[in-house]
Amino acid sequence: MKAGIVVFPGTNRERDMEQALRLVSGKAPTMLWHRDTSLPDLDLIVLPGGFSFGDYLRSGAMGAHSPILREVRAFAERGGYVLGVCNGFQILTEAQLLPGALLRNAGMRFLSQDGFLRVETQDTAFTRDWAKGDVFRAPLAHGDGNYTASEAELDRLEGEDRVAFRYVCAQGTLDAANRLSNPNGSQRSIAGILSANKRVCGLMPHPENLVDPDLGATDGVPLFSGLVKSLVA
Amino acid sequence: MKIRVNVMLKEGVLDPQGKAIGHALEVLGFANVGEVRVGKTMELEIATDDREKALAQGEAMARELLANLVIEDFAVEVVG
Amino acid sequence: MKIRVNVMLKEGVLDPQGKAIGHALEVLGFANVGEVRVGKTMELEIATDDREKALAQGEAMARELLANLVIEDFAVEVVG
Amino acid sequence: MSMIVNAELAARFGLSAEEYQKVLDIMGRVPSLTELGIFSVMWSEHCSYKSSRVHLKTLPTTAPWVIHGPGENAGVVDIGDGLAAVFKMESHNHPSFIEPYQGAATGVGGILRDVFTMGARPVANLNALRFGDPSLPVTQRVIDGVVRGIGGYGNCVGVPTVGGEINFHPAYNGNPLVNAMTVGIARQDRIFLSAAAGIGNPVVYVGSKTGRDGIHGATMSSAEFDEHAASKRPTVQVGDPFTEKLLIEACLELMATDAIVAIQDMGAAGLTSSAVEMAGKGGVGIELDLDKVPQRETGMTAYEMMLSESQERMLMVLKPERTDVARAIFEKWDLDFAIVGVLTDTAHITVKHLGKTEADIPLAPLADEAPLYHRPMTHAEKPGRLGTVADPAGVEHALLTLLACPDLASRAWVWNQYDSGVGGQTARRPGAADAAIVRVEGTKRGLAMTTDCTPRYCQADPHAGGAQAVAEAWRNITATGALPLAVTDNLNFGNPEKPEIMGQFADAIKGMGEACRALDFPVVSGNVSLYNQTSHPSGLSQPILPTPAIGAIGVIDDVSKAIGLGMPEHCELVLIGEIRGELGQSLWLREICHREDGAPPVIDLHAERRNGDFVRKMIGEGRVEACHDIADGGLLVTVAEMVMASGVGCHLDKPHYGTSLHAFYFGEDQACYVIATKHAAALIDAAEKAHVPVRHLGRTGGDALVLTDGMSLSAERMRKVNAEFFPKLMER
Ligand SMILES: Nc1ncnc2c1ncn2[C@@H]1O[C@H](COP(=O)(O)OP(=O)(O)O)[C@@H](O)[C@H]1O
Ligand SMILES: [Mg+2]
Repeated sequence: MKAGIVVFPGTNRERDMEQALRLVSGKAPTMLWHRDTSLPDLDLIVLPGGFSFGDYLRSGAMGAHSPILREVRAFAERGGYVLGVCNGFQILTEAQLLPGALLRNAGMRFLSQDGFLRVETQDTAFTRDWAKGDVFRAPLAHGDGNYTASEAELDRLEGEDRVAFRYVCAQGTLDAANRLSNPNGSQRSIAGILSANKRVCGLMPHPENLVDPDLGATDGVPLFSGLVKSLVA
Repeated sequence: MKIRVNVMLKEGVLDPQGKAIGHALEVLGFANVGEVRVGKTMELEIATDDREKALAQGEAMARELLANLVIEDFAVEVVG
Repeated sequence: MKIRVNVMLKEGVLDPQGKAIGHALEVLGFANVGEVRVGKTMELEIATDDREKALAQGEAMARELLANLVIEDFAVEVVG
Repeated sequence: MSMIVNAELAARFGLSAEEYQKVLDIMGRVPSLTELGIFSVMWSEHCSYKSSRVHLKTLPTTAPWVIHGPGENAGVVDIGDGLAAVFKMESHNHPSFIEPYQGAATGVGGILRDVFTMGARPVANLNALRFGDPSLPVTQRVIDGVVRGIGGYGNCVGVPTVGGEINFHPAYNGNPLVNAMTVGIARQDRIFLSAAAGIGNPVVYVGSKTGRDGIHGATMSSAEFDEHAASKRPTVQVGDPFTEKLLIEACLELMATDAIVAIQDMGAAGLTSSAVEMAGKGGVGIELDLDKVPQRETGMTAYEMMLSESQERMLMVLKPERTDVARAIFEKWDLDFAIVGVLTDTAHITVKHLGKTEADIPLAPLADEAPLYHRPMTHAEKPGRLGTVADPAGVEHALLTLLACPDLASRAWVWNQYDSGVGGQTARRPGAADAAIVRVEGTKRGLAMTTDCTPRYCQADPHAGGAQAVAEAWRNITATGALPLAVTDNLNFGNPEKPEIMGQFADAIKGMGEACRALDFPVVSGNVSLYNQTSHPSGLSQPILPTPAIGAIGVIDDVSKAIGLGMPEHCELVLIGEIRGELGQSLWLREICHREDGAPPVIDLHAERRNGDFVRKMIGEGRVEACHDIADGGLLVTVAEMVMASGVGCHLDKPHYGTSLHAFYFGEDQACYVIATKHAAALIDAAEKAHVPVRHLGRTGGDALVLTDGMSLSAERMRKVNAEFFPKLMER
């Protein structure tokens, strides 16, 4: 799997992502710069977490207007696989590669804690190594993760099976009105979504921070191992 | 010429910041406060003397960058 | 009655956000943009019909909570 | 204010009459305003350490693993594999009271720069915080702003905040403490220092533009705080973590080349102290052309530019032929880059602005003749040992009260606002172990880090308190299995012109020094913050509790072997160390009996060393499943914290140790650890052979903390009580 990681000024989880991709795929990803106007040959583009352009104005707004986003858009339109995590998810929504927007957390504070995600769909490159209904741990680290979209948009996402992950509590209970289950107040507890062709995925939590047994847990591995299986053709 | 671009969340989009401020004001004893909405104000110096041009440019900048039209509305005015 | 409280950083206080927005607009091709300053706008519904009272309350709320007077200035107006 | 230079203006700038006379002698004329500004900040307490230097000199600062001790921007120690840990702690107390968010945020920014200026990538932040009475609205405002500010800055720059400490006491009502610590990792062969060299080499300014921020911040932080603070209020410095992040990446990119001769961050007193220190250390002259300085505002004077404390700026001396390489890197990262001066052979600092020489000061006397005081001291009488105190409450009530009290309540509300995982190397997050652990990227090694100080002990007995702070830091690192390496300190005290404060200061340093020597734990960097004192309209002046905060690091060879608090089932609990039931100055005494008296616990550095070395050895041999030292709240709180961490309960044996039950459970005896082990017999045997006091304490299992007298508290119940304080206080 040839993966590229986009670095914007202010990106800060590119090394985490690089480490995870390397560990799971056995191959070092290529670092891409926000000003790049062409792409090397890639199977997967990752927009990692951080504070691109300081998260000033709105999280992800300025990143979405970077030169490289034109390339990412073209890549996605050609059917390429794109993963956006945290700030990367915010950028994908700002660039309208994914619907909706990420508002300030309902509690108005940055959230850095373990989140628990339930896998909502199985037949995608991003979720194939889980079973539908599986619950796994993934650290949250964001101030603006409160997913919002119009009711019509939300219905469409659900109707097209495009909700990838939902927040649940550690025991697996889904309760959108309860902060213990849905920490940032996202509508319908949505933590991650997919594009219509299921090849662009955005999620707020950080599976890339739970891949190394030496650091305590490997809950995040299936995201990457699934991609490797799908993309090592 | 200076313009001001005001960006507010659309009617119907939940405004957690506004809600939090409303609650805090109530705790402080301001009992008669109803809905609170929070937005951003941007003041931009534009090198032009033409009001219409400045407004049109403000509108273009808002559409392209300053506002996210999925969730926000905006208004542009000349302030100086 | 609805009031609007506008809160801006004081003259001379660094505005990192404004700086970043100015830079982004330049990259987007808006070459004639000078200084950009960013502030907050709050629209508050106040249960009173008295303009003066509404303004005075807006001022009080700004002093107590809405503005940080160490680094910010504010202005209150009635908008509806 | 009138800006005519005379003794009166000098006094307003914080220079005493004698100090001003010295300035006149050095200059041989009346200095210009800019020159007076330079003298006043360089001779401020903050920059010159004029009250503290004679005492700091007594601290041990060397060891075979110390690469750079005090005197550089941060301390540097060998951590193996050709790598070094670079770390320091620094205060931002006064700014954090005036504007808590920005004060704390810029505090984090400042200490980060001290670390990456030496060539290290920052890998962890910690913070030591002291707040006033939590029931006061002003305290809540300060907590809210400080916590948001630390998170706002650290989260954005992408350095995980992995640890720290928080205490409350009314003595901090008007003067909270915000001490921030950064740990970085560098290659030993790529450490950058600040001594300038090479006459004719260009002096380069990079980072943000200069504005009128925080002028005279250095002198302000050296002045006692009073109700006129508002009028002294300079323009508050606003931090820009985004620019700092770019500055980190750009500097590290440049540091991978061979372009840099010397580099220095612009901290307190900005351009003045960075230029003076670089030239002074290198024994060269420096000429600055202020017209070249990137400026954010128009019409700034030389005085304003030299004293500005605008954030996110660095000064470097480059090899002339490499300036283009450097410029390209900073342009890539959208940062200002300007050649603002040159090194000269004049041994003077010369400052030019708009065709005029605004300052021309000989550097040697500016440094050598800086004031140095042996301030008078008095030593308060130490409180006597506490006699027996009856138990008015019972064990269960006391335990629940302690778990809920501000000084012991869960800090999760705080650390959940700090990104503790960014970087992908965090092995033990806040709350998981006695010290935080961050893996050294690309290796199996981990760095353990902690900050510690118990101000109520220091108030009662500064000497014992200073030693205890060092011992506790050492113990916390030991409890994870790591080997403690070195210390940074942040000495927060009141007004040094008051003999009783100066006595506290000297005694605390004495205690620290003894502990550092006994534990092979040298001090490699630090910071002094004096004048932490609030004067009231009544004329009364309230100093803070003496607070010598200790930051420390250690190293563990295999990060997967590090030990935390959470214990599995089917373990035996073993107590290492001797419990005599020390209730003097304990939290039990304060929270249950509402008394703050008696002597603090005895510090036995020999026992400390022996017990700690034994515990570390047992962890290294794989005989330990969980470990937690005894500190605030005593044994029962220690055990309760272990139960809450894992959700696994335990039964404790019947105590029969010749002290009353409550003293046994809640005494804050030092040099003690609770260990969960699956090899109890072997461990107890090994301890006895090593003459380490050891007792069987109980066994793990179930989901409750159970005592033989029938008390049974579930992990859930204790967690609930423990978790309530911060959310209840802050989320109303
Ligand atoms: N209490 C202390 N103990 C040991 N070293 C100290 C102490 N206080 C300051 N130092 C050392 O003195 C030097 C100057 O400190 P400081 O002025 O705070 O540095 P900076 O200018 O980088 O902020 C540093 O090397 C620092 O580590
Ligand atoms: Mg420094």
